[in-house]
Amino acid sequence: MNAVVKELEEFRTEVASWLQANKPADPGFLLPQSFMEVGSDEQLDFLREWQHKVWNAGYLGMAWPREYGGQEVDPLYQSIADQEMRRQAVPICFNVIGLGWAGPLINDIGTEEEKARYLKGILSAEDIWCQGFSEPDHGSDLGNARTRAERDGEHYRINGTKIWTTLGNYAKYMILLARTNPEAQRKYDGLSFFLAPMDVDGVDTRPIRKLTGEYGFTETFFTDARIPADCLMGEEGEGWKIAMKTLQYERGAEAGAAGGLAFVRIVIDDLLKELSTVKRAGKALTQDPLMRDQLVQLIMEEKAISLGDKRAAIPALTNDFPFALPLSHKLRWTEYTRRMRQFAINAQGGDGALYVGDERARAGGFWQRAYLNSFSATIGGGTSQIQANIVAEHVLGLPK
Amino acid sequence: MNAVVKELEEFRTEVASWLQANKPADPGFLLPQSFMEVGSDEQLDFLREWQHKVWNAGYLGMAWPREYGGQEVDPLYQSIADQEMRRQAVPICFNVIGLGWAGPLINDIGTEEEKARYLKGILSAEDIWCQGFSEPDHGSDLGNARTRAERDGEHYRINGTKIWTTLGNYAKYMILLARTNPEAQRKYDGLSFFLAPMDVDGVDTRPIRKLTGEYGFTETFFTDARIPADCLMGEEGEGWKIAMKTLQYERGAEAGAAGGLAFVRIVIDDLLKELSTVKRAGKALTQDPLMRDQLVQLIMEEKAISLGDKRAAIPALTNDFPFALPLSHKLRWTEYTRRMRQFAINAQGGDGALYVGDERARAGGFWQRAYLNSFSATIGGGTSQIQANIVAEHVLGLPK
Amino acid sequence: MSVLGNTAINFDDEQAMLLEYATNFCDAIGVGEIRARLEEPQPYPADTWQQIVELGWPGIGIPEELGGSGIGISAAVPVIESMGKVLLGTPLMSSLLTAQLVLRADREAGESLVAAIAGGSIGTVAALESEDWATSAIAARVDANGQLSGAKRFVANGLAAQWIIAVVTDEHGNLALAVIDASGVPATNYRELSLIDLTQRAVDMSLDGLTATQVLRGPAVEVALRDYRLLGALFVAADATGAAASCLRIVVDYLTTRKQFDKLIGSYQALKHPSVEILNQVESSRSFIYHAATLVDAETLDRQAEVACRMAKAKATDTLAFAGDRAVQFHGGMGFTWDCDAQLYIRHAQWAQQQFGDAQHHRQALAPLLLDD
Amino acid sequence: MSVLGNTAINFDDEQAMLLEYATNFCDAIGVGEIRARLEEPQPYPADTWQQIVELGWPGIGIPEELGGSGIGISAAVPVIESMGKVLLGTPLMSSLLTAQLVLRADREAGESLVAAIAGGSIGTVAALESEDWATSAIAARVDANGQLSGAKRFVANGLAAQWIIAVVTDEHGNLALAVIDASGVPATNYRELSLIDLTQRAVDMSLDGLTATQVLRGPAVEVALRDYRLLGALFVAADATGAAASCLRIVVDYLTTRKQFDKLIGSYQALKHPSVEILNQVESSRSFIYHAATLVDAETLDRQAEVACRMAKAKATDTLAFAGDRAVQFHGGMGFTWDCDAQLYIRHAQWAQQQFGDAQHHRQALAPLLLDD
Repeated sequence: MNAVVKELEEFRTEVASWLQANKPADPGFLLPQSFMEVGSDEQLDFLREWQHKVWNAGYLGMAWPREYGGQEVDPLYQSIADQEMRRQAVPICFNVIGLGWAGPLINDIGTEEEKARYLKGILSAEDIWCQGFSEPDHGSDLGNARTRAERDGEHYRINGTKIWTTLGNYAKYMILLARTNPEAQRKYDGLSFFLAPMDVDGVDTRPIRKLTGEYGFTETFFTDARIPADCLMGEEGEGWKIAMKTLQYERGAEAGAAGGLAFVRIVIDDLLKELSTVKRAGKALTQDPLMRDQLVQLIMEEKAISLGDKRAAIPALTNDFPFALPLSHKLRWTEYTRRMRQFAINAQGGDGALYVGDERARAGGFWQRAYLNSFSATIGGGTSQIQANIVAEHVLGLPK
Repeated sequence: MNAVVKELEEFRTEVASWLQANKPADPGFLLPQSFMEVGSDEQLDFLREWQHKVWNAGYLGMAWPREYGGQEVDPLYQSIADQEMRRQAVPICFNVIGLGWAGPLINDIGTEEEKARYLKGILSAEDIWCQGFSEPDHGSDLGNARTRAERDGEHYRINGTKIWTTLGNYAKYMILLARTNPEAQRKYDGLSFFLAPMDVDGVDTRPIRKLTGEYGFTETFFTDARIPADCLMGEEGEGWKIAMKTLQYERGAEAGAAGGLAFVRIVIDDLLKELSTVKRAGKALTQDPLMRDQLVQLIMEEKAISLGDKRAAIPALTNDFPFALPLSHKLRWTEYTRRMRQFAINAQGGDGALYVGDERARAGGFWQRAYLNSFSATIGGGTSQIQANIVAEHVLGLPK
Repeated sequence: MSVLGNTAINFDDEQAMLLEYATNFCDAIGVGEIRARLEEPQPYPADTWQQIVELGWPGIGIPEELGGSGIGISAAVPVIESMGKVLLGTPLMSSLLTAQLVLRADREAGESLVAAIAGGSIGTVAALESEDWATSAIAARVDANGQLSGAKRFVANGLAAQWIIAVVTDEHGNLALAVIDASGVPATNYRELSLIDLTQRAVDMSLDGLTATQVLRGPAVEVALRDYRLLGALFVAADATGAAASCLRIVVDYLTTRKQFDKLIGSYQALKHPSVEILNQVESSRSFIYHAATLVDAETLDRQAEVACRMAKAKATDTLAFAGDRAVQFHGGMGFTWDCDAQLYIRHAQWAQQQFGDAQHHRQALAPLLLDD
Repeated sequence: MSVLGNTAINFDDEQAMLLEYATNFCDAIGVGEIRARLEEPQPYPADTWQQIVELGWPGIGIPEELGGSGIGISAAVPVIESMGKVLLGTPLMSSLLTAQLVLRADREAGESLVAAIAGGSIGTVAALESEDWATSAIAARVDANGQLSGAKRFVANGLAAQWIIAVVTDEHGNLALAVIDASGVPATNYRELSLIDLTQRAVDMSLDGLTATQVLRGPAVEVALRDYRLLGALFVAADATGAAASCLRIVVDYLTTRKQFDKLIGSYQALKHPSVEILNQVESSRSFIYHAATLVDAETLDRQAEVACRMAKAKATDTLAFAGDRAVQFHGGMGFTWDCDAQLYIRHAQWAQQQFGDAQHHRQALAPLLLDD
């Protein structure tokens, strides 16, 4: 084993034991399955404390510069820390728009001043960030954003409405996509990108209740809200380009994200564990031949996706359609997840009709809530229908 | 039981015993499963003789006028005769374009001269008819037909190509949709309808081999073919309207068709019978729990369609979407049929890989051939994809 | 004889009038009134039950001499389908099933109870003891003095019911039905459930310390329970068919009004064709429930009726599950909100799937009926 | 430990070169050459087998000292996948499996036979006796003198094979492998099959009157047969994956060139989205076959290798069946003709599904491996 590998393995052991020792106990209230579900103050306080603790221990933003709260080590360390957090199923690091979108962006193209002002607060969870891209009338159609930003001396005056603002009611800053030039020839060229403060007059948020019954998103209304002109990132008209840039950080620490878990990963092993105690016709459910066949199909589907992730790294085995595996991943994983969770409810028999809040609901209604939440992934970030178009056009070359 | 019902029941008994006595023996060669599969002279001769015999016995064209070969009785009699032919699985009455398209049309809107010239030959099977609607470049897009018909004194001069001409190489007449006015404002208004003879110079047919390996269709080429001007049906420019009219006769004898079986109906009972002798892992296939579940699903699907046919006749139970059942019938039945036949092959185990011509193929390769043939129904007469559009737009009112 | 068996659907003018009346009655209430009461103790308007009683619907399937309507139980199908359309979660289904169970188990002994139900008293059946609706094992007991013990789960409308019929085994180990007067049940015996479907109400219930006011016994109990389960399956199928039809309506409404990329989204085949699939499944479900309705008025349900009830349940609740799931998805971001009605249907679907056994369970029960001789 | 188990895919430069070479070799032949020979005795060009022998492919998985290539049997996967792409139905798969079966059953006794196969002699295995590929019962017999009796079905490339290994039971009732020299078999013992897939050849075969040149016995026979079946499943999966990828190509070609209603038909989501579904299934199949290839070079196949081979077969042949079916449908009228290549794939799919057990069979075998401890 060479020295680097050895050091990484030692690091893994170190993180693992730290997590073991510091993983918080069940707080007695519902914890979010993703950063899109923080709906109460107690949830927020809990998650803020946890993220702060992870950062303090040195396991968040590890590849970011030292002076801004990072440690300037190789992103591999962060990836290992993330893996261990997933393995031990610790709570999420909830400030995801900061950690995974705004932060890496500022690191990449921000000014020194911007870095100094924003980065450390993102990691420490002191400054919560939200995202202002989608608008009520143009769900999947970002290029059509209508929210206006008009230059007015040393300020921009913002008017319009954003929707699906995660943590909108808690956020200090928003990454905001707004139209500075409604007359631009290409609609994309009229958009600009702002690091906008939320605590100014004229910004109001209305919590959106989700189909789960929980909160976590807001609608955000701008009514002549004035934000300082230096909130503009890059130049006017570069908004679309910068917004698209934020999407690349999804690929994790290697791509610049600060790390931490953004959501609770639910896999087939969780399902099998849950169903091991369910009875059907007096026998173990997992002995029913039809159930077995469906479980085998689910296992195969999840395994195929895992294997695909491995194969994607082997050019000789991906030259048919080189972009097939990466571009179809979201579609495949989120649709699989939705079906797997739906199956998990059905398979519970009578218990499947229970919900969060029932003391006898299996795993506290985990699966029911997870199924309903699964639509945030099959709808958000481009619906499955749009994902299928993307794969058809960009992988298979089918016409628009 | 009232007199009419009694008479109908007696008629049913009469047909049934006639069929029993006259049903032809297995000729020792492959018989067509539909009129789209007559590919050899021996098949043609056999079917011609059978249709003639049925007509001679008085069980074909029963509702058509006496002077043209019919018997002028209520169409109910023909429906009963058709039901009995289906029940006893006798051979098809193969002259389907004559019996179910051209004939009823001529009966409906033809001149006395046309009736006298064409109708009896259709019933007796002396005159075989074919259909010239589709063209190679516009499969589903009939309104774009390009075959030209130019008036030239007492003739029309025809140029162009038709495809999917069933019985094209045997037919004496074609119902032909051709463009008489390429300048018409609406493309539909430029089309005219002809009862065209096939035995004129400049008409050539090329047999099309189907994916089953058999023949049954031709491509038909018109090169300055001259047909008498009185072949025009109705007026110039009425072609589209008349062509659409022919579609209504599909609904059977009550709608004007002459009757007889157009295709061999394959139902779930046939499948169950076939599979009753298949073994899997040493036991009866029909005892395998996964097979059983799939069979139950197929039975339910066929039963749902049957029940739908019954419910369609009860206005109080169809007022939600009154056209749902009739307009979706083709889509549902043909897609069900395709899947059921595919299942039938799979379920045979090793025998599923055999084909027509193998002495040990189950039922002579019936199911394999039937599966491949099923695409004639999911593609022909508007593909399933187009059928789904029709249902979406005309039943649910979704936009084009 | 074809494996399709009986394929009759009969629906006379009287039934057509009832369907029309029930549709109008439920539409007049509307989903909005239900939505406003999701988090209240009673998930439907205060006067609705009284109106239902005045319409005589709790008397469906009960002979006139017992205060019933004198019409067959099949009449419940159009009524329940109409209620399903607006997710009207009244105890009607529970009451009707209670009366059927008692009538079939021991008509004579059950007369006064059935008459009370026909008159509007709410009844329910406590049958299940675990999440396993496919088991036939019953652990709850009644002793020779009518003393009850054990626990029941998923008792529909348990808090609203005046009469609860608990399925128990008696001192000889035979199946029996214990009639419980709810007025004598301490509140602590109930535990109200948090259901995923907020239009429904149910409890878990301890029988310990309770005494039956009456115990119905005898060989008819087992057949009565079988019929109860089959009729329950049919009723939930009818409800789910109505709900799925409404769900399709809201999808179609959205697809014909919402634009994306400057086109009405209903013009995209990715939404259009699955909507046709929902339609076709709703149409199948509807055919199955009215076919079953055609066959269930006999004194005990025969094999064809059993096949029909099971097919109805197997098809209708899968249909609703598919419709609800697609309704959320096709509403995009809106679909992910509490305010979008799609959530009502997707939640109702999870509930409906679990009442009287899921689709797979009924298909497994159909297999021997259809495939073995 | 996750139920997903081992998820490794290893593919080194040598394997990559082999894949590239095999792809080019097969593409140079092309589907057109196969189509021209569908109704001839040999469904591939006259010199193809000799070229394959010169490339040393029949020696894959055979030790160098027996004249083999010395590389692991996993190398067959890229070769067979490439052949599947152009439906090249040579006896390579039969020969490779024959050698594997003999090597694993009794390497010492089988040496000369294996060496012959490595050198280009064609071998095949006669295992099945009925349509039921899931049974383990063997009725064919060998007596103490090597006299054979019984009948075998679906023997791949039976007429082309010089060596036929019949699976039999010996005079003690134990499984044994009878080696038959085809040069001594009367033509009347064979009956050539009419297969739905005209790119393949197979026979039914009577063993009556034949004498084994050699009989392999012993406890290793049973394990060898199990490995033979698993490797056979993997090879057919590799072939089906290649075929499905080609099938997707012809669909994409048609969708990007054919117009209907003045639009390229590939712009319709009704065709576009199912094409993506085919793609995703092909990608899964490919991941499974190369994952299995990563695990099969051990001396006997372990549990993880078994899981991998079965998953590969379960996925790949269903994928091809779906791709072939949709390819015919999406070609519209053209798809219904003999001249459209879609027919080649839909027919190949029916054949592939039945080789070494269908998808459901392998899922049923996977269930205990994955779900029971």
